[in-house]
Amino acid sequence: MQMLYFGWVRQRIGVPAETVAPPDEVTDVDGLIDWLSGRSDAYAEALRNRDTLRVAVNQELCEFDAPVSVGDEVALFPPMTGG
Amino acid sequence: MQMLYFGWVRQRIGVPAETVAPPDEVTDVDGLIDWLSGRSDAYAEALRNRDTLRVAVNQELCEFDAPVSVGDEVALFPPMTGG
Amino acid sequence: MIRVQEDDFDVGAELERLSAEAKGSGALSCFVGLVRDFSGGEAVSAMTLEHYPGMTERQLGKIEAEARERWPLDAVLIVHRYGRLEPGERIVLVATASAHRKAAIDASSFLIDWLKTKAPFWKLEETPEGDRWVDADPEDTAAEERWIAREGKCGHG
Amino acid sequence: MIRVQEDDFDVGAELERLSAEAKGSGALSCFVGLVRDFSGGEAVSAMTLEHYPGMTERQLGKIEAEARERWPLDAVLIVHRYGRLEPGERIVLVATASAHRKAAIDASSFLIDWLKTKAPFWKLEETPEGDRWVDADPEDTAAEERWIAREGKCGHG
Repeated sequence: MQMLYFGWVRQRIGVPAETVAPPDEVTDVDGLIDWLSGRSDAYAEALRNRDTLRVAVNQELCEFDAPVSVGDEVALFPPMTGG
Repeated sequence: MQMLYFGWVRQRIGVPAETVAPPDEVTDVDGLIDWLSGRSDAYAEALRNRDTLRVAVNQELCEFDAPVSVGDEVALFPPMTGG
Repeated sequence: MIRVQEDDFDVGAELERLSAEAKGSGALSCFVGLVRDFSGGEAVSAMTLEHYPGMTERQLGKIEAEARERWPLDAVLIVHRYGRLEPGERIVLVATASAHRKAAIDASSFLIDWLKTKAPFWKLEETPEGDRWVDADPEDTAAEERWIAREGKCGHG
Repeated sequence: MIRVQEDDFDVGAELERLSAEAKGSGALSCFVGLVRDFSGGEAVSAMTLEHYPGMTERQLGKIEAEARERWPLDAVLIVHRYGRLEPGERIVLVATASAHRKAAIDASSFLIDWLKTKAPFWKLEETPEGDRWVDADPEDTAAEERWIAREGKCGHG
């Protein structure tokens, strides 16, 4: 699974992108975030507050209950500030 | 008194500007239009319908009851179509 | 700033000047009106704009002042052409600069609406059926009235 | 048309192309967003825009499509920059062409509002107090919600 991070999420996690292989129990974004948060304090800190997190799966915005699977591109980032 | 005409008012009257000397009884725009309308069929035709006429006295838009006097610049024209 | 001229204008250069004048503004909004090649179902080959020199400048100045009173603008520009113009040619430019994007956009929308009914221009169109004067559009008067109703209520928008 | 680029753009040339593409349109509306030298009470010496390549183009394409569905537009342009920009530099251009001035103006207002909350960009400001991320503005979300509420009701406006 290809992870991408932007904005302060990227900054706190420390890398802009990485390939991860979550266990089979991880089937949605919520589960993915929980699993990532267990990896280190940096992840836990970056992903703690879901109110300020946004998610895209395969470049489409989605909710935390969206399914994820091997081969997906999942991006986590703060609310967008375009324009 | 300096008269100016624009748009189809100018076209119907046939001149863009003229100096006129109305009699003393003419004290407002209404009276002025009545007096001008008596000069010829072209004036009468051009000034017949006050709903489609607009007036400026000394380059300020005003109503038909606005006073006019010697030395004023009075313009008669159709509704404006700027922009 | 207002300008009434027969010559064309360069939109990019005008906006460049506007943003130089309004250093620190985050938002520029602009509107350009062009001669259409069709109007009321008929082909238009040219349009001649007649105006009232002197009064035009006064009216544009008042329209600018009204916009500055209603919104926090760092710069305002109105350029209006007169004379004979062909389809595709620029007629008018309004542009505003503000720290706030909504103020800039609302103000330029206001400016073009008010020009329609308050700037002493008259338009003669050349069509295959002959020349004809463009009538005032009741929708323009309705737009003007909406702005009058909003007066004092718009604040920094 | 949409473009995402690091380089600056020439507003005059972009509008020229837009009006050439939209022959016969009577109205061009445009908005330019610039880097401000002040934000939240602090001097800003530069801003770096980070974006999500791929998704950005998709989102801008959807925003353009939504505008075209809501208004009768002859042409639409969105140009958005990324990278490090200094105060006064252009960040974004939206421009629309239509036969109707209200459609052109409302659509460009819509485009810039929707970019604020739907385009995957993040802004890092450099200030004397250090770098800081620009937070999403609740007013931008409110503006987005107003457009959602208007959906289907705006017609030719």
